[in-house]
Amino acid sequence: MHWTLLSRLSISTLQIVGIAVGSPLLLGLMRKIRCRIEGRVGPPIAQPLIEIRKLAKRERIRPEYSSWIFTVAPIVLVATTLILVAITPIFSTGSSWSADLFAVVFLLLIGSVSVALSALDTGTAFGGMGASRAMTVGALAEPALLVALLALSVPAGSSNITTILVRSLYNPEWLVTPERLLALAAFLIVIVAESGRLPVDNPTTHLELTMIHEAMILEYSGIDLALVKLGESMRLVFMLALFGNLFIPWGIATRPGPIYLVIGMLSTAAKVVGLGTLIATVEVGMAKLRLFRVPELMAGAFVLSVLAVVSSLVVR
Amino acid sequence: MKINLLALTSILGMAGAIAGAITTQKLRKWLSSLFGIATCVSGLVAAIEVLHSNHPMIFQSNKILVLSGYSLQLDRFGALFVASGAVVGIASMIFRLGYSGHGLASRTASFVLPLFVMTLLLVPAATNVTTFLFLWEIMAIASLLLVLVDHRKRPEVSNAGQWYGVMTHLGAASILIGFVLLAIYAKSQSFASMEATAHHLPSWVRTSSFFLLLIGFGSKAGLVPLHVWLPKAHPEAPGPVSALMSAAMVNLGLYGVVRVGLGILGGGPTWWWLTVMALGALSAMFGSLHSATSTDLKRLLAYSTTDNIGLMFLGVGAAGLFQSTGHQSLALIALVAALLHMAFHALFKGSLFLSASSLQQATGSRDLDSLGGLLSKMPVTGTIFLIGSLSIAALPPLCGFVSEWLLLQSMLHGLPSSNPSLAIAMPVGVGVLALTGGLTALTFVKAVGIGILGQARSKPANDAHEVRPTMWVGAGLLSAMCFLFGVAPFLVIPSVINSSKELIGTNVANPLVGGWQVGLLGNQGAIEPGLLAFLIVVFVAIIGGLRKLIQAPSVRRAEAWGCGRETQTSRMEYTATSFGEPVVRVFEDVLSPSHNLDASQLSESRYYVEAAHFHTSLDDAFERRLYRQAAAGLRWWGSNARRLPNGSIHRYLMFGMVALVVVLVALG
Amino acid sequence: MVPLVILIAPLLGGVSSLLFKKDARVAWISVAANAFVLAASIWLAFHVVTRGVVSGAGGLLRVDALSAFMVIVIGAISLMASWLGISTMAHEVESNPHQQAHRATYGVLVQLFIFAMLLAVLAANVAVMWVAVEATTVVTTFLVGHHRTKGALEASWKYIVICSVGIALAFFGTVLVYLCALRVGGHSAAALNWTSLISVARHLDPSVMRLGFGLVVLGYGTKVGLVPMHSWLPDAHSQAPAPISALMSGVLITVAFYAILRFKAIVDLAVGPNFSRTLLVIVALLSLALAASLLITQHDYKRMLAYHSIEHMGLIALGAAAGIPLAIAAVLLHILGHGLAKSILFLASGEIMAAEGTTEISEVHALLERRPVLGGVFGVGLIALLGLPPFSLFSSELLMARAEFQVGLGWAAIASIVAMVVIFFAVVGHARHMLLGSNISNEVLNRPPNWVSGPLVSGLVILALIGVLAWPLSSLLNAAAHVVTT
Amino acid sequence: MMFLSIERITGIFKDFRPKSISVPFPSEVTPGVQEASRRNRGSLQLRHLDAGSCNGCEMEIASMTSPIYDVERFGIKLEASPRHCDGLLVTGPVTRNMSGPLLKTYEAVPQPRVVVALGDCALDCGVFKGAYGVEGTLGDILPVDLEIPGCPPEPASIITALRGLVGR
Amino acid sequence: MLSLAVGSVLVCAIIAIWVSSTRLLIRVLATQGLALGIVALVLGMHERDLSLAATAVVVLALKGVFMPLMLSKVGSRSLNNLGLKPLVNIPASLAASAVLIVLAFGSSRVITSFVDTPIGSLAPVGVATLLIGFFVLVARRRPVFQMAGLMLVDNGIDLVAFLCSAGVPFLIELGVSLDVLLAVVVLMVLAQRLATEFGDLDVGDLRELHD
Repeated sequence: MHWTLLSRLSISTLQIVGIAVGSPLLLGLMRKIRCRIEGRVGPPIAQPLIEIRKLAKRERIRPEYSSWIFTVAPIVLVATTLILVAITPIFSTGSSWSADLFAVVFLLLIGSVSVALSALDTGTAFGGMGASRAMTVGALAEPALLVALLALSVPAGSSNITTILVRSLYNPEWLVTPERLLALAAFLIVIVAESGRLPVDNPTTHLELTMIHEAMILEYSGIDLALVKLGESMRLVFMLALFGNLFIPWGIATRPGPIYLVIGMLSTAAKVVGLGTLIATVEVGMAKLRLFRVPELMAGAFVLSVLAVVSSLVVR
Repeated sequence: MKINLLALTSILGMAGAIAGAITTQKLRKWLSSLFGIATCVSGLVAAIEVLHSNHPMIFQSNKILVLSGYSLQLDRFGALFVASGAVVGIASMIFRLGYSGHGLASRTASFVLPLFVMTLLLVPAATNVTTFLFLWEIMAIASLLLVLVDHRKRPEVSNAGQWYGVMTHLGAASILIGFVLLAIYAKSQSFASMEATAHHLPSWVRTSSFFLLLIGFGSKAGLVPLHVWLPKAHPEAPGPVSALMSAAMVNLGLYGVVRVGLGILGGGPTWWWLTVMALGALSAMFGSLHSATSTDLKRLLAYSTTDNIGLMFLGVGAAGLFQSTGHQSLALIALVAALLHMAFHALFKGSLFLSASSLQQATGSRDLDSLGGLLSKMPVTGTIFLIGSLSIAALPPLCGFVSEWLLLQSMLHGLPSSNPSLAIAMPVGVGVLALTGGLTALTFVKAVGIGILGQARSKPANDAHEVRPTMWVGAGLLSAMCFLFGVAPFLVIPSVINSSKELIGTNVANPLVGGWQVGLLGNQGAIEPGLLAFLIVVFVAIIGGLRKLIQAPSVRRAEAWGCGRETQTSRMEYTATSFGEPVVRVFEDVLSPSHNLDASQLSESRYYVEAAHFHTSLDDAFERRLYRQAAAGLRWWGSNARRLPNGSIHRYLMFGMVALVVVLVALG
Repeated sequence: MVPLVILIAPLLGGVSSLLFKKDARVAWISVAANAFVLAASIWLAFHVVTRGVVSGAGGLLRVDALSAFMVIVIGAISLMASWLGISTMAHEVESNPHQQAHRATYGVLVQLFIFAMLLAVLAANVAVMWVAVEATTVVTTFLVGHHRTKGALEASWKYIVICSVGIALAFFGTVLVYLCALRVGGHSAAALNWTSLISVARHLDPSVMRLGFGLVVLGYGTKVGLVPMHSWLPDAHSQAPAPISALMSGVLITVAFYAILRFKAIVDLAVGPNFSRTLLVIVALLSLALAASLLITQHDYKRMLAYHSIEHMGLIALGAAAGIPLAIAAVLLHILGHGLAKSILFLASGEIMAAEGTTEISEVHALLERRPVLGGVFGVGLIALLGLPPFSLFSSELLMARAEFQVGLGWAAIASIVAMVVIFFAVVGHARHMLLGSNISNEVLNRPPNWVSGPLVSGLVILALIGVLAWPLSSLLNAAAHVVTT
Repeated sequence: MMFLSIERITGIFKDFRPKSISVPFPSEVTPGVQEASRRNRGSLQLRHLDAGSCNGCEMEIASMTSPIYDVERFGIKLEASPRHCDGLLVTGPVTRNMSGPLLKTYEAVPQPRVVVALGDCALDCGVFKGAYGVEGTLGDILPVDLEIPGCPPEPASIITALRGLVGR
Repeated sequence: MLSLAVGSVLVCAIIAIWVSSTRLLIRVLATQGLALGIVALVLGMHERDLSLAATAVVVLALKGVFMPLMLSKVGSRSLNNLGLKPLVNIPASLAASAVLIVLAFGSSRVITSFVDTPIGSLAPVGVATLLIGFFVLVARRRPVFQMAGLMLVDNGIDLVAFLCSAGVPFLIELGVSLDVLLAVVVLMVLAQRLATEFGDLDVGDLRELHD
């Protein structure tokens, strides 16, 4: 069961490529599903990829007073997301480079912070508004997220993702315990909030007063916009993949070998698609919450996760 | 002959003070700063020497301090605080060479500043009550005087000074009572004999002295609800002083609590530590909420100090809790995490305060809403500020990440035990840590985004220039260390473990992995900040390169999109107030903002408003509800007491007569 | 011989100012005389500590370590007060030429005052001491009323009436002690000598001694400024010329406390330490509570200093209540520290009053900017007086607290510390108003000459040095403490 | 390139037509602006701008995005930020008040950009011709790439015209 | 003889409360001083104590003659303003003095039982005089009365000293008397200044100095 450096590197590369290409497709798929439920035809699933391709060649515009932060932020967003993808076990546990659940949170935070800073760097009211709202929602989501992760790592006695996955593979009875379900529910809510989906944020809104995430990236154009969009979609897919693997660990490759890797890829893709479908379906029937109702949702998630931790101790 | 470095530190500090007091205006700034640096270097060397050996460093003299004796002994625990204070001291003193604040150039300030630095370094070495309190109070009075140096410019300074003075005196009184209580039972005022007798003390003595000392040290550390002075005094102090106070002095409050709680008293019952954790959690939440809503840059930093101190106390409380429930190695981890956070907080808060002072000096304001656009005008200072902000937001690969991660780990591993108090405390602790982490990210996105990004919000900010090199060298030193220790934490972690073992017990096995990794043995979770840093650099380079490849970097600079309106001025930018507004809304019950709307109607119709004035303010709830009430109560008492001596000699004589009758009746 | 010389020296200054009425420079003779007292007392202290007790004037005078210590305190503060007195008199003559005539009277009375205090601490006999303390009242009444304003007149009337009554009660107490001493077979003339009282102390009748000590505390407590007979103190201190306030607040009240200390040693032997402890704790806490309450909304800075004296006397009484050698050593150190700090503050406040023309706190502002030297001295003096290091009051307060805890008076110590925190709050608020802020009017002000600021600044430096350096003070303090403890 | 090949891979989904209420459009594209359709390659974001319209055209634009017409299926979207857009969709005569914002918005769009004049008023001011508040037609102020006549134009015809810009 | 003198000391004290005229008060004080002197004299002769006799002479001279004379100097300067009512009116004062006398007798048991001689058992009279003197200080408004109160206090203590221990040593007594004399002189000077400054005043109105 020893991973050579080469195999680990290649698995990481594969994950990067897979997620980078797959994530816009997942967004396309989710849009397609929504459209279908609404009775539309909807754009093709590859539409996000097409948009990114188009944007890559368009003109880049920088706001008058912005600094280098504005230029660097999209790169940082994509880079940190790619690092996450590279070091966490997504297709295979072989890609684990000290992948720690808590470290994941902080790495995700880099992306959020850089986008928020770039928004403020534009010097517009929209940017500030979006940054303020996004950071507030993020701050409120953080406790629920970390406590949920805490609950998930308690049974394994480790916050190392690989360890958690491997140990839960050997102890399938962990998977259906109530604390785990509670924690996962909280985690899912946080994913929805962090990736700017309904009911926290409406990714398709054009109304300035209700948008959170869109407001931050209003100034980006051309390849920068493409990078931001790519980064955001990769974040979503990464979180879904992490969630999927933690929820149903089976399928992930725990030993070297191309067959295992292919199984791992397919199973992860299936998990992500399944979750994406779920989210898209739920979103259609949902209205966006008022911004100041969001804390209630986050508090609910926090309570769920605390309950998860407490019940894990009670059950034992 | 081997020079005693503790004595040398004392002498250098005093020499600096004297040099600062008696030389000319030009010389004294240099002399006192250079002596200050020398003091710090000497203290740093001493600390490093102690950290790398098993022997404490001792300096004693009975010729100093009447009827008590002066006694210093630096052990490895204290050495950590000395080292961290010395680093901040060196940076601040270098910074001061370029700082042109008028007040800090005065004779008094030049006299007091080296003394302040010296006491910062010597307090952790004091080993008897008198020496400790002596140094502690000199530190207090020196810092008070330094806070006051700009009293001519702003009336708030003297107000801040009064708050600080009273709170620090309250704390000192509490410390005095607590220590004396222990000293009486030990029949000696030395810490060592207190430690030796502490286990045989009646529990009420242990408990009351612990809590008295907690109050005393907590007030210095800025622990809620004893923090009220901190967000007033730290901002009003001149730059280097606020850095020293916020990055080094508050740590000594932590030092005291740990020294007493885990060292002298050798741990205590669970509920002590639950209280410490609760106070830490309260401070962290309260501090982070207020810093998220502050618009004054230095006030924001000060509240964030309260926040971080809260996190450290959370860690210390966890350490005590683990120790009291028999989890020695977990206690070690938690303590290491807390101390690591202390050391790192010193670095990033020092760099933040110093660079914030540079911004203030360049623009003449510390109101976030009149800064802005400074990253391009002051690239070096701006970058230093940015690095500090990212560190404090615990972003990898900077140092704040390592310590916060370790703190989370210690709490995670405390959970599997079946102890119910742990089961409640740890998830709540993690929740608090997470919420404050999120709010800190928000706060510093605000500080950077509103403060140094975007369009300049005022004319002075628009005309700002980079500060003198000495200033950014001082601040940059610290932010470079933020980066260095963030990437290679193994440079400091062994020392922190050594120094924690001094208290937890030297025979406790080291549960942490070494090398480039930070983490727990046995695959229980580890991070590799060095690898992360490497990856970030590589990936940023790759993606940046790709972007260049795909598209020539022809960028059009254009006016930001303003919905097509005619002009777009800096007044239309999002302000710091509005940035924090969602937080205020969400936590309205905690923050209880006060709003005041004055609208005057047109005389023709009351449906048309002629002018409207809206004022909103966010006072410290503890200040308003606790301290102002207490002060009002005292004043009420004082003004009523004034009626007693009404000037009539008859009344005065009657007091005497009553007393005489009482004496005669009682004793006759 | 030396004690007598010390005693006589101040009188020379007085006589010379009587002889050369016209010449203002004659006051320097008094300064020199007082400097001589200080120097001689330091020599004497060395001598006493190393060689033992010195007697003089046919057994009327007796110098042990305690007396020697008190003489040092008196010498130091009278030196400073008479030095600054020259400046004060100059200010007064400047503002009111009629005062020229009173200059000589002033010079004589001050020196008489110092003489009486020296006599009180040097006397071998209780009754002689009483006579000396009463004499200080008589002499200082005119000094309090020196300004001849209505306020000064009022203050001096209150002062003499209240203090005379008080001191009469002390006499009553002395008489009762004398009764007891006679009964156990003392020779009538020598029965009131300290040495003989101490030697027979164990056989004195406890119940009469109790009553006697109660009256002594009440009586001398009046002069000390302890509640309930403290009321003269704020009035007198605020109305007297600054050097007189300095002398009264700096030494006179502690000389009276010296008397209580002496009696306490006897009473402790006669009835056990608990009695005096209880009594002193009661008056101490009352004094502290009163000082704290009245400082909160104080409006007059000289009265503020006066109430501060009541606070410190309360602290000293509490320290004395603890009674162990450590406590007494601390009390003596506190007497020295408080004396220096308080006299410096009163002298500085005199200069401030001369410059500003008011004693209202609300009318003085931005002193640090407008008058940096005076403001600085006043501020640093307050720091010292509030018990902050490096000044010696810090050490003595800490030691007293330790001693109080040691004998089980921890609760009282805590109460005193609480009072001190309240006082800190109050005084810092007042000081902030007086010292800080910016100069609105931009007036040009002249600084005090160096010969005026010099003694004040060096006094503060000495005070700091006393707080930091242990040697050689520790041995003197320990020796003095052992005089009145067993 | 890589993206093109991805398009082929996902081509298997092209025939997947859910049961929808959308009106079908012919699969062939009406010729539009060649250069733009090559550039945009199946994705077009437009910033809609009302330069002085009576809001009739707006009603039609709104129904264009409804499930019935579902313009999104051709990769055409209306965006809030001009930075994200490929061009402007302008309705109404250009009034004096809106000519400045119109130019600003045009400047805000990354180059190269298309300008679509929607409705008769945008083409020749319609009934507002000569009104005191009207500055002129869109063509007087900006180079117009695509004209969609009608008062108001039907959604289907708008979509048909826009498809020429996307090439789909 | 002795008890008569002692008694008259007390009676004088009570009368001092009673009177409201300055002249009468001074006479009463003189009488008391004389009575005190006589007490000392009788004791001195009885004990054949020369120093006590000398003390008696001093007391007679000072308290019986000199001090009243000085008081009268002050008293004559002040207008005999009867409109100035005492703080506590005369009947109440007398009742209070009765209470004080009882209190004095009750509380001096320690002294009497300690001295345990027939003469010593008269000591409570001294204490009573002291208390009454204090009462006069508290309850009377005019400067002269305050001086008188002070003297009453002093006389009371002296009386106790004479009765219990035949007085303090002569030298000391001399010093004490000198002090008291000086104090009275100072008081007199002050009272005169007060009179010139304020006229005939109530010392209780001196309230300019307070917090």
